[in-house]
Amino acid sequence: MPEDNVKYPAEDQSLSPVNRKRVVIGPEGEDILVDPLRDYYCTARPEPELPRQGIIEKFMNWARAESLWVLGFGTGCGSIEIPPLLSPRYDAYRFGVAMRPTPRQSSVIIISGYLSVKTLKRVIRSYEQMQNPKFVIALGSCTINGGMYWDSYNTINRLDHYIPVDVYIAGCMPRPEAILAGFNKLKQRIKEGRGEGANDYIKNLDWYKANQKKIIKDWNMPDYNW
Amino acid sequence: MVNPVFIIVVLLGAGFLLGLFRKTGISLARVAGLLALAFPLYVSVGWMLHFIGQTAQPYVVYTAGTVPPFSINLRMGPDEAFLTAAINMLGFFGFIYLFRLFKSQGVSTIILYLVLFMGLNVIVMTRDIFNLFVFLEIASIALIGLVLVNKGIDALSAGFKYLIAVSVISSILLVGIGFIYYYSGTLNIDGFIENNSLVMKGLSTAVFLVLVAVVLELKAFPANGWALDVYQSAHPGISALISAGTATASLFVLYKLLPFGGHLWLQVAAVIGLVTFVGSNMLGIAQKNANRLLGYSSVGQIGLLVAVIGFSDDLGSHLRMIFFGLFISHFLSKAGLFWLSGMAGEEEISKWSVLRKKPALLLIFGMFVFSLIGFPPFPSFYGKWQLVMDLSGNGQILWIALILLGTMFEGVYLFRWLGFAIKHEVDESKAPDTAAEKMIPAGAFALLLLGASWVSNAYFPGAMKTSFLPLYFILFLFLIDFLPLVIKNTLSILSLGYYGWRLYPSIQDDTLRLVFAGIFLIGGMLTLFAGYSEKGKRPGFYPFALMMYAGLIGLVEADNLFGFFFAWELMTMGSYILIIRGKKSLVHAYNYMLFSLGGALLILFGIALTVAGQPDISLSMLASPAYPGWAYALLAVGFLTKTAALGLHIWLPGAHAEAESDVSPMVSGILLKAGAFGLVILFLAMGGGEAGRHPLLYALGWLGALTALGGNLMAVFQEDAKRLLAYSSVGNLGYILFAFSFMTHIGWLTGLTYSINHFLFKTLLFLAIGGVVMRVKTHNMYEMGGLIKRMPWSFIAVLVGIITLAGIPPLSGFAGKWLFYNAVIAKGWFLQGALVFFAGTIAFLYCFKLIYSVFLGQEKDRFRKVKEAPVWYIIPQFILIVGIMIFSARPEIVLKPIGALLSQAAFFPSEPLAWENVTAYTNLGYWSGFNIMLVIGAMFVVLLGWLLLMSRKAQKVKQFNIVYAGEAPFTPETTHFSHNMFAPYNKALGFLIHPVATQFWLGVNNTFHALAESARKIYSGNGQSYIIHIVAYIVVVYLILS
Amino acid sequence: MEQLLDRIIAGFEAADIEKRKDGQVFFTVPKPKVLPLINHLKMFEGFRNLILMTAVDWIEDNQFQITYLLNNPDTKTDLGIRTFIGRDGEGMDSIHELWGHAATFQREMKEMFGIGFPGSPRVDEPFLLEGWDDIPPMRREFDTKKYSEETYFPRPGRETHDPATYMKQKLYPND
Amino acid sequence: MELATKTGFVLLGLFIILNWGLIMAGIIRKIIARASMRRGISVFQPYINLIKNYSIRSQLTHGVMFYLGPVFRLSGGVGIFLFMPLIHDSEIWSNFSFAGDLILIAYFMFFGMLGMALGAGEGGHPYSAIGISRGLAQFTAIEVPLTLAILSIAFQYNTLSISEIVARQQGGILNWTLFTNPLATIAAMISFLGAMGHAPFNVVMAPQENPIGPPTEYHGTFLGVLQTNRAILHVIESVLFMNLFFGGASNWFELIVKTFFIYFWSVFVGMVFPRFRVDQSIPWLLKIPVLIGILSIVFILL
Repeated sequence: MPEDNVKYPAEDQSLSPVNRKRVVIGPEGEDILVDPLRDYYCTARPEPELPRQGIIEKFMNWARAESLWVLGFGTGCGSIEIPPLLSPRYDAYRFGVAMRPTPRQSSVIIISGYLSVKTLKRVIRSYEQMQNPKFVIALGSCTINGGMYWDSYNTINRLDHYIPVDVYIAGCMPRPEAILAGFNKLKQRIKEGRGEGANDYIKNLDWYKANQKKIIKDWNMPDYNW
Repeated sequence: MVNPVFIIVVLLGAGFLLGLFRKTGISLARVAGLLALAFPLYVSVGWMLHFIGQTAQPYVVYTAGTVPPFSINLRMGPDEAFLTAAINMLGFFGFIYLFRLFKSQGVSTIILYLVLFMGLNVIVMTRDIFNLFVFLEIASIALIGLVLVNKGIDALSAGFKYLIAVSVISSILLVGIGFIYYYSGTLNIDGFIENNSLVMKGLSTAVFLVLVAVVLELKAFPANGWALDVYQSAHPGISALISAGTATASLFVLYKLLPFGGHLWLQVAAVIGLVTFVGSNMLGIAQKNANRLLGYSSVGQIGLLVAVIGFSDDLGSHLRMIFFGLFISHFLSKAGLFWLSGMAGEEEISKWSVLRKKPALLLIFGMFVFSLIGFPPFPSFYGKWQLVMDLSGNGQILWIALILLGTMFEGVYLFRWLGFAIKHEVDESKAPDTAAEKMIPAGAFALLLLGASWVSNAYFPGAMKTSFLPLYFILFLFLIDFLPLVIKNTLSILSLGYYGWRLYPSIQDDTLRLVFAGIFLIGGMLTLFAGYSEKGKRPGFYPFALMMYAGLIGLVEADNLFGFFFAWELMTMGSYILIIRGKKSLVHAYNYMLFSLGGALLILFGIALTVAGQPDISLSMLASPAYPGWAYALLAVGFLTKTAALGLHIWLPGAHAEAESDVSPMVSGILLKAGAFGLVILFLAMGGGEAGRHPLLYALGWLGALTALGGNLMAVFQEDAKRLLAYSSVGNLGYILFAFSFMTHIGWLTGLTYSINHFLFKTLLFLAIGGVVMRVKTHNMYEMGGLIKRMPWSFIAVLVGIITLAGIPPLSGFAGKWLFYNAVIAKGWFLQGALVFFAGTIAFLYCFKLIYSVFLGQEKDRFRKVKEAPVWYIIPQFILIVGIMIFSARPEIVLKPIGALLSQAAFFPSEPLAWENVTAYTNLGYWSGFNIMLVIGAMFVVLLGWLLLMSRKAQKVKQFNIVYAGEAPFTPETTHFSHNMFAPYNKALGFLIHPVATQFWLGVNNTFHALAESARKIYSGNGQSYIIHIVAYIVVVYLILS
Repeated sequence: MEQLLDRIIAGFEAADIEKRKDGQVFFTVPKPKVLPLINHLKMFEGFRNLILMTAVDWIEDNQFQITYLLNNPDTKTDLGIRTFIGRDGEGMDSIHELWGHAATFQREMKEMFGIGFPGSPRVDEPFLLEGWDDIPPMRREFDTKKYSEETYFPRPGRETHDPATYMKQKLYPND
Repeated sequence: MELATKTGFVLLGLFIILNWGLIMAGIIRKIIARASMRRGISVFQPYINLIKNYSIRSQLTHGVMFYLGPVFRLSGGVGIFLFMPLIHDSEIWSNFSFAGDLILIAYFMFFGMLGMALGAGEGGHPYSAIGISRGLAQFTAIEVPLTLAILSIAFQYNTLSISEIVARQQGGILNWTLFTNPLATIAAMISFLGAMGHAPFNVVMAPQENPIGPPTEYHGTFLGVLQTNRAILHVIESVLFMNLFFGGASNWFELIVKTFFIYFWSVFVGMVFPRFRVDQSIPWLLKIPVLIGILSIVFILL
């Protein structure tokens, strides 16, 4: 950050310098107040995108289920089980599963193992940046009840308090076969029209946000990351 | 008519009387002196008017009541009248200038002054050589007395050196006179000139001694160190007298005595004069001291005049006209410049920026400088033109080259100086001395200069007449410069419109000229429109803007080569001043001027080689030049300096980028077309058919292709938005050059389409970017970003501009590309064509960089509140967009008549491009701008509708709502990918744009400066070595002659 | 090695010497001698490499142990230098001037134990924990299980067994 | 009426091309999978992906240009289709090729690229801009051998009209440009590798280095539009090369077979070779392929 010609008002000392309100000097010498959290980010509150009815929604759900694009984001030790999934031995492609490098284009996020508070923040960002409908697969006992880190000062115990989870796959760690089974379970759920986690999240946004903010003490991002 | 002998009587008498009444008080003495000087002025001007317009016999005064050789006779002919009038004018105004000095110096100085002018008058008038010698001595001694007015060791030693040198020269002269008397028995000039054939043998020594003494008196290079020291250390008012006054008298002495030496000595004078002109000006380029610089310039100019006298056999009846043009410019300007030097009170040329505090002084200074170099409408322009034409008529090509070289050197230091005065930072504590007694002479001489210009235009031969109407309007704009901007701007726009309306009937059948006139006039009006958004009065802008446009239109209007060159120089002058107005333009404008001057001199050379002294100077002469190869090559290179071909391009980026926001489109979108028009005129004259396979064209084709590649590649790596556009202009002019050098019908259509397109989109882009730059106050693209939300209209303009630039269908850029392909295949220049095509795809890179870095990407904090560009910028942009749309959809409106013209005028008789409704056919392919637009438009609308249907409720998000690997972007600056955007490209191809051209010109520059710097060391400041110079000079001249 | 140790014992009051294996020795020096010793080792004895710095909380003795592990790549020897400081706000001298990366270790210790290193760059910025507002979690008075239960919504129904007794019950239920 | 018929056939042609593009992508993916001993996706997976993307419920936009980017991109693809004659000697399958010739198509490719570049640019993502700068930089070099090849065959056939070029290649396999001007074909087919964005010229999209390059921010329907364009563009560019170098097609079956093999060429090379960096690929493209292109011109001139 270029520190010359930038002034910080006294308030907001708790925010990191990047997100703090500041006054910069414009080209005509005028003062411009910049509030990063308001000026850089969309502050709109999301609305639930309700499913259509009948056969159209069924058809769409079929397509969504048969084309699962997974965000390549490994949160914990479980992410080591993902690459074999795509190898010739397990070949997840045949189920329509593919990896995408950007949350915008992905419909599935896999929480692969323990989740520290710090990582949770990134998970929330990535999850909110995915488009409706989106699905969450939680891998391993750590995401279910904390697993071997159940009494850690820094690792969450229950993922479903922070983001809605569609499928839990138990184990420490689950093998690729188990993950494939989990994908098939997710497909089944979607085809049954039960993959509405994204809308659940938006409908219960306040509860989720309260849980998230309880453990993320330096909440320095907008309430919803579009 | 008053008898001229009263001049002597009055001056001498006044001197004596003042001596007698030394005690009556200095004030009275000064008035008396002024009155005494007014009298000879009155007399000589009276005689001059008497001789104008009639062939009266010279009036001869016989002293002592007898005829020569028994008495001294004075003659008052037309030449004498004119020269004494000039000298007495100088005497009068010089006296006014020194008015305050006289007060402190006392009466004796006034006496010296009067004696000096008496001496000068007699030197001009006398026909007796001994009398001449005596008055030369009198004038010299008086002058030394005046030099010593300046106290201090410098003046003292300079005066002493001057004294020694003059004594040595006079003793040689005296010996020569002795020989003359011994052999011819007369001291009367007319007498012994008549006799000299009889006693040829013995006289040769006499001739040699007398003439070499006179030449040395004229400060021949390099035996002139003594004079330079005087110029530098004397009071500027005195230096003015030396430079303008004594030099004038001495020149006339040479003129009087030269017939005596016969043809041989004419040649000697020419050689000596030109060596002095070139040598002295070359030494001047490293000089930083204003007075000494003027000294070099004086010596050089006098050298040129000596050479003109030396050429008198070749010039014949034009001699007086040429001499008048060159002499009067030198006389008025040099005296004026010395006076200005006294007013500026600064030795160092970089400190002359103090003149800026008095714009009138700056204006006068500029006039003097331009007149010295020989810019129109000043008399020296006419003189130099006629001199060069006549010399080429006599086959004196080498002399022309030397004259032009010397002029170039002179331009190097004079424009550096002018640039400093206009743009160098100014010392706030100082101010120029603008006392009335100093303003009056300088102002009077400036007015006289204008008058002389008018005289030159009015009385010079018929073909050299140009319409002064635009110049009067420009003068009018100078006079109303104090009015508010709105009035001046409106007047300027209206005048361009009026001129176009007046011009239209005469060129409506000549579509080629119509196209270029349209570019110049419509472009001019549109770009002037943007001027409404300027604040303040914008002093000095409109006269020069109009001067540039007058020049541009003059190019189109010109029907002879003189008019063309006149307009060319006018345009150069105006555009130089426009360019130097930019904040950081000092160096760039200087580069521009040097390249333009060089180009103009080459064009003059080319024209001279074309015309070669024939009376007919119409443009059609270009079709059959006297020296076809050289003339074409010189003209082509001259025009290429303006189109900034590779190697000659280094002035362009800085000049265009640093100019003001609305000047950039003028100089880039419009001014560059002048070079293109020049090439069109040249190529037209060369004709189709056989000349179309001229090897020059082949070379120009390659040059064009390389320019396109180099310009575009350099544009890719710019961070400065305007510099990027400027380099893009280099590249685009490369396309145009390439297309024109095809010399085929379709090649020319391509070239003209490119020219029109380049005008449309480059003016558009420069206006749009200029508007943005005005708001954000920076040129660096990486500092901008995300401005689309603040400046949507500018964004649309830039988008249209780059689509046209890149040649993407359906806009008109594609028309150029399509024609281009057809032309390349028809011509068979595949390799060059592929190179140009490669350049075209490279253009895509900088187009993207321009629009992305400025308008897209991340918005910066500093620019969150910038407003849209001023509406006066937006309006012309959208007019241009409409123009692009029309040209894209209906290109046949323009291209059909041009094609018809090219066929019918038998330039390129075959017409390979046929039109069927809206579709163009060649024997290779076809293209229909209208249909393409229709299809693409319909498709775009349908697809947009489809997407709107599918995602109609998209949430609008802000700049940091991007996926960033789970993180938040740090700041907009670190998230905007713009700086060094094409680094891998640089890694791959950056070696191609190694600044070879810049280094070459730097090398040339350094070489000449080093040469001048070391050659200057011969002027050691030591009086003895100066004497050795003089003696050595005499020996060398003698050895060469024998 | 022995001579080196002798020198260290003589010059820097090293005590409690513990040879772990070939070329690896741990010893304790009093706090004021730590910096001179490390300086000496780096400048004159060829211990150019700081492998790690870490701390141990001896809550019973009311002191922290800080360990520096230095390495001499030429002789392939490691020295573990221990020192003890008080638990209650007593800081330690920073060695970031000797090794830039020491600042990161010190930042971690500041965050995890609350040991101050005055002058160390960025020592107060969060390292692993973003926005931690409790007592530093590696101090042993911090009850991590209680904190976890209060904060992280423990899933009901979880059973916890002591591994020893549980396995004994499973394997030898009759004993 | 005539216009309506024309439009009808054009839309039908577009429909066929789109479907063939999607199926071809599936087949190629299947072949790749089998080559690496996998079962791979279903042949119809591209359809499913497309439907899925069009059925994403939420969208967001970074601004007008972001929104228009995919429209420009699809217009680019469809536009090339519109100006391309598909079947030799068939009035109804010649689309709107009366509006322009080969040069029009060569330049219309820029239309989509520009739109995509601007749209992705407004997304504000630095990776998008990095991808675009790489793509454009590489594209300049890719175009050079292609230009030389086009100049070569335009001079060879003395026409720039694609229909005319196809007509001149009729009458037996030996009349194809492939055999009459092999050097130009080689130069152009190397360009084709670059234009298709497979290895070794795929650093633009390189997912390992920067998430997917230009379309990083595109999702849902926007991505659907881009995928639609991709399907069309791959086929139609293959059609262009088929018309120029491989004798064109006299019926739809021939078109399908030929485009498959032409496209497969790029996939085949992509499977075998690793990836160039931009500063490696540009000098490479400007050396050997350009030399081949120049030789092809020399060859024709002789």
